[in-house]
Amino acid sequence: MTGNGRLDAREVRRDFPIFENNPGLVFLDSGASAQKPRQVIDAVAEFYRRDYANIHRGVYRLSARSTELYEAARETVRRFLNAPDAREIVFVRNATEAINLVAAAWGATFLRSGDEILITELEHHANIVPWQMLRDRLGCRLVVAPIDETGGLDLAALEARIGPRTRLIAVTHLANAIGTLVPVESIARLARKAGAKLLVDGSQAAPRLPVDVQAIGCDFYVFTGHKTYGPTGAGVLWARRELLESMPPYQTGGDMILEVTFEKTTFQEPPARFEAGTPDIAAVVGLARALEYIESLGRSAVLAHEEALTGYGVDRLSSMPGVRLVGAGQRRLAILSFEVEGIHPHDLATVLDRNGVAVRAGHHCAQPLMEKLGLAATTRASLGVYNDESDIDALGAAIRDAQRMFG
Amino acid sequence: MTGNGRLDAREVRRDFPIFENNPGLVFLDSGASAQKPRQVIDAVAEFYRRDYANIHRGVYRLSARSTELYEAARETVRRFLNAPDAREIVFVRNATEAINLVAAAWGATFLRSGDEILITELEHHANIVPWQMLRDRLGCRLVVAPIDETGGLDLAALEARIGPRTRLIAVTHLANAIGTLVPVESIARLARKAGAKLLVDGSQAAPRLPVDVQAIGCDFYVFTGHKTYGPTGAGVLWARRELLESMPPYQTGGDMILEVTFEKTTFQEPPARFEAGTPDIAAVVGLARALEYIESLGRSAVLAHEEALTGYGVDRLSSMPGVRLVGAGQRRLAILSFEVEGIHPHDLATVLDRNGVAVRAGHHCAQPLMEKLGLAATTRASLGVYNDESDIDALGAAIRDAQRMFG
Amino acid sequence: MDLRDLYQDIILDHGRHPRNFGKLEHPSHFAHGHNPLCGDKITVYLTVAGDRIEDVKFEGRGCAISTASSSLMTEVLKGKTIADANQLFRSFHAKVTGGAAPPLSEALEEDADRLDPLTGVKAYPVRVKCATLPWHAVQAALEEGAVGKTVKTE
Amino acid sequence: MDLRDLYQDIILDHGRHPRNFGKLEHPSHFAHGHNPLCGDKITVYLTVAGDRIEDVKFEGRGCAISTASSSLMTEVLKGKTIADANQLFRSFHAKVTGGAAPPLSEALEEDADRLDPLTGVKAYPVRVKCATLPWHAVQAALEEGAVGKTVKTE
Ligand SMILES: Cc1ncc(COP(=O)(O)O)c(C=O)c1O
Ligand SMILES: Cc1ncc(COP(=O)(O)O)c(C=O)c1O
Repeated sequence: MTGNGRLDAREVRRDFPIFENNPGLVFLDSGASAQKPRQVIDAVAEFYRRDYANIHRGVYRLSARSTELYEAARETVRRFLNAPDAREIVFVRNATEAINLVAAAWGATFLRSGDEILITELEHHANIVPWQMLRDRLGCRLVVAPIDETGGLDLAALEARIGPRTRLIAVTHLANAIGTLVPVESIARLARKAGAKLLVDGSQAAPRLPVDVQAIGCDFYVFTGHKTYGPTGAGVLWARRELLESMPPYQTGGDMILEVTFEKTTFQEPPARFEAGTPDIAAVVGLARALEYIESLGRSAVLAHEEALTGYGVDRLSSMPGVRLVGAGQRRLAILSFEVEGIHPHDLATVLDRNGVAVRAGHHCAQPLMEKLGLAATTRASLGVYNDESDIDALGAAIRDAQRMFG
Repeated sequence: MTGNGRLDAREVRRDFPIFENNPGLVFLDSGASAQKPRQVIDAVAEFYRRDYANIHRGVYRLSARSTELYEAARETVRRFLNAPDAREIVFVRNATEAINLVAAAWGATFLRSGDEILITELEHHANIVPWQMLRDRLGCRLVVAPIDETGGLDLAALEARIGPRTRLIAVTHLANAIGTLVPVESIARLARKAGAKLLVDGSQAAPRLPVDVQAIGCDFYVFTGHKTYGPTGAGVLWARRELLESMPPYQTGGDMILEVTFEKTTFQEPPARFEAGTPDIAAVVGLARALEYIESLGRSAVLAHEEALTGYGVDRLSSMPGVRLVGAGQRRLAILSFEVEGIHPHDLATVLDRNGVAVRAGHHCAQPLMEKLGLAATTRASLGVYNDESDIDALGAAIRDAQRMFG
Repeated sequence: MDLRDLYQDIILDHGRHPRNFGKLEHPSHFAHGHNPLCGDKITVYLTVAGDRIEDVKFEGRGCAISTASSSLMTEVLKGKTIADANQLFRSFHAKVTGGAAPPLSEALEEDADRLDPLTGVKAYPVRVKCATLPWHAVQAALEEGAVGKTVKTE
Repeated sequence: MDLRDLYQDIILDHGRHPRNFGKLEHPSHFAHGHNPLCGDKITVYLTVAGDRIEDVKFEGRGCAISTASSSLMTEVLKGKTIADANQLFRSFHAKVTGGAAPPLSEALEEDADRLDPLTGVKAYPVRVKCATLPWHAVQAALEEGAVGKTVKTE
């Protein structure tokens, strides 16, 4: 950490072997997936080298050790989210699975024809399509709260769309396509008033903001480990205990049952009820290590760092002729979506890549939002703990290079 | 490989760091999960260190490389199963998820009230409970083919249970609880004759037998990577292309869509249609390396090795007073389930563990089978490529130790 | 860690020859205990008069640890008040899990000491459930009366 | 690998000023091409008389590569027979994917050469789809006639 409460990204970068192995790499695609610190890579490898065995059902010490590490990860996630109880943490593959699980196990059980699910125009496909499927299956309505003209969520318009049949509000905490920070605490108050449940998609927020599910006041919170510097294969569903207890299983098989006969099966309590089969033990162990890594940097330092860098990026890109930043309302974090006049995002990304700058070009799995903004695709730079001003400068220089070529 | 076409387990063991880090470990629980060779551990770590980025949607080279490795793994699995087409390989978390996917996407679409699903008494919970859930949802019938008194599958009895409403036969290739090898080729012929589809649960078979889905003649084949010396988090569903094409998506979200509007979503072709969200990229890359590792040992050498060792184990345990081996029919492979008179399996496993011998004690996620056999629990030793006669001898000695203590 | 710290002679003895093994014909309270990990199932029966446990028996199959724990438990619980039983459970639970032991009335100390041979399980975390299973069943029985609840240790 | 091998002047020129851009009012065949990766959508229109492509146009938005490829494609396809178009597609496809090039009639060699500036994409595997999108759309159009199928490159 540097004097002003920010990270020393040059120092941080040393923890990430990808940079050593790809000299000159300017990685600005952490919004798609973050790189992994050696602490995480090594934790996974060492786990396999020293402690690996299948969990939960083994009497022998290796299995007990493996089980302990897996269950300790639940406590780490609990602390990371400030959840009341580690038994409220369900390990899944990714945010997509977490939302599918809620749709199938909670939604299909408690929603009825005519009930309403309220989402926003800012959502990632993962927080749209599962609700559409549920709508089509149950005859629910899918109601969409709009953004305002600045790219912020229109809270008044959202409130106006809450009605007596609103049973669930599902919103992103931080919009992956354009970087809008959503006031989830205010939405939680509205949801409570309306007697609706609130699901927050924290995929982009969890790696960047100190998250406190109790302070937010939501009912479900999901995030995806590979964006929090953890391995692929581990995501998290947090839900209030009484909700989890009221939900039937999602996938079924070993490990989540109490007793099986050919006639009838009884299921375990949560969280085991929702973790059928052999889980991704190593990814969960690695995820815990990744969250500890973020904690070791300091969560407010991470936020301060990304806020400062976001500001620098906004200034830098706004000052470039021919570059138009897509608005993100009052508070933007870590994600800069932009267009460059006369250059297709796909061509731009290719030129940037040849300059060592990795960004994303496309619809960012948020086609309805792009449609609303009248864009087919944008170029998106997104930040991680290893980025600093020099990366933004490299981005600017590479854009100029593209402008020269296509100018 | 030694002269007689078998493996040199002492040599093989050097590939598995767990043994170096746990001196004296006699690991006889590969049926629950196999240990990982350093080739796999290193492949995963190196992937994160050199080539990691999210796949499919990135224009930049890192993402292209990551995507290439992921898609190359599909081809490796295709070869491993001798499937006709790599696009028939769907990556899932584990065997449990593969079966749940088939039940939800194929079963719920094509089965009707009154249709019959035929399973056997040998099945793991993962190949029972999803069909029960489907039965309860659709009003199907779940028909169970029995074992004979030797622990083998009674093929005539299975044939007798096939009727005009039999739509799916779902059988294990190798029974995890007692080691029975099932004649899946014969069952495939019966299924074809009856116009039923055949799903084979290859979780225990894939790490041990050369598998050829075309020679078997099945319609679905599933296995779980962590038992094939691969990382946790990667399992495989293979299905005939026309079946996959006829199936609606299972989970929904990013990566599996073609186009999303709030009104309507269209989906990708298989296999992408069934891989929603960011997959467990690293585990898939590691799985491919694990399958290559098995291939490098030689698949017939692996089989010969485990067959010989199974024979040795059967002889050794059968000759011990007070030890009763649970029958596995005509052909047993790699799994030895047994009881020791007067010693509860749980106590036995604890004593064995203190002698360095890791085995499983319990119902092995096959409660209906245990019920049929009149057993609450057994002790199970299961083999891997790193085991040899000395491990069986250590098991025998540890059993004698327990007998002395409890005698 | 010597295995004989876990399997002390008294444990092996109670495991082989459990005391108070069998059914009470007309229990005022009973409950089933189930450890899904190993398939063990026991049932505890109690006759409670006023606030006193007049009789207690158990039956079912289990490993040496759970059988010995059931057997020793029935020995110490017979004649105790429900409040005493709760105290003994808390003290036992703390000892086998390594938690902080709550203060115990002096009168119960001797009974608590009789359970000490079971504390060897502390070093075998997966086996702790075997030792606590009968106690959880008694708790469930006292809560539910003669309804027959099932508790699980997993 | 120099970027200018991909973005040669002729590509940049056709990307900025595509030829045969626009709609045919009464096409005998047309189809949409869609690259979901980048959201690009183009439509190709053909007027086929007998087995000969009398006219061909395209419209839609796309990156420089797909626009230039569409533009160059329309130039070479105009006046060709369907059999020639298929030959040219196979040859082009082989060149940009690095596959084995099928033999080409001598008469078509000059046309095939005119597409060579696009072969720079071979070094950019994710961009190959951009170059082949219009060709896939033409194939779809010729199969479907004036029905308007959509092909996807992903
Ligand atoms: C025969 C069989 N089927 C299915 C499974 C389930 O595998 P997983 O837990 O990896 O889904 C197992 C292993 O536990 C098994 O042995
Ligand atoms: C806001 C948001 N939600 C959900 C997801 C889906 O995450 P995953 O693909 O890991 O399930 C993403 C990332 O792609 C995201 O940015």
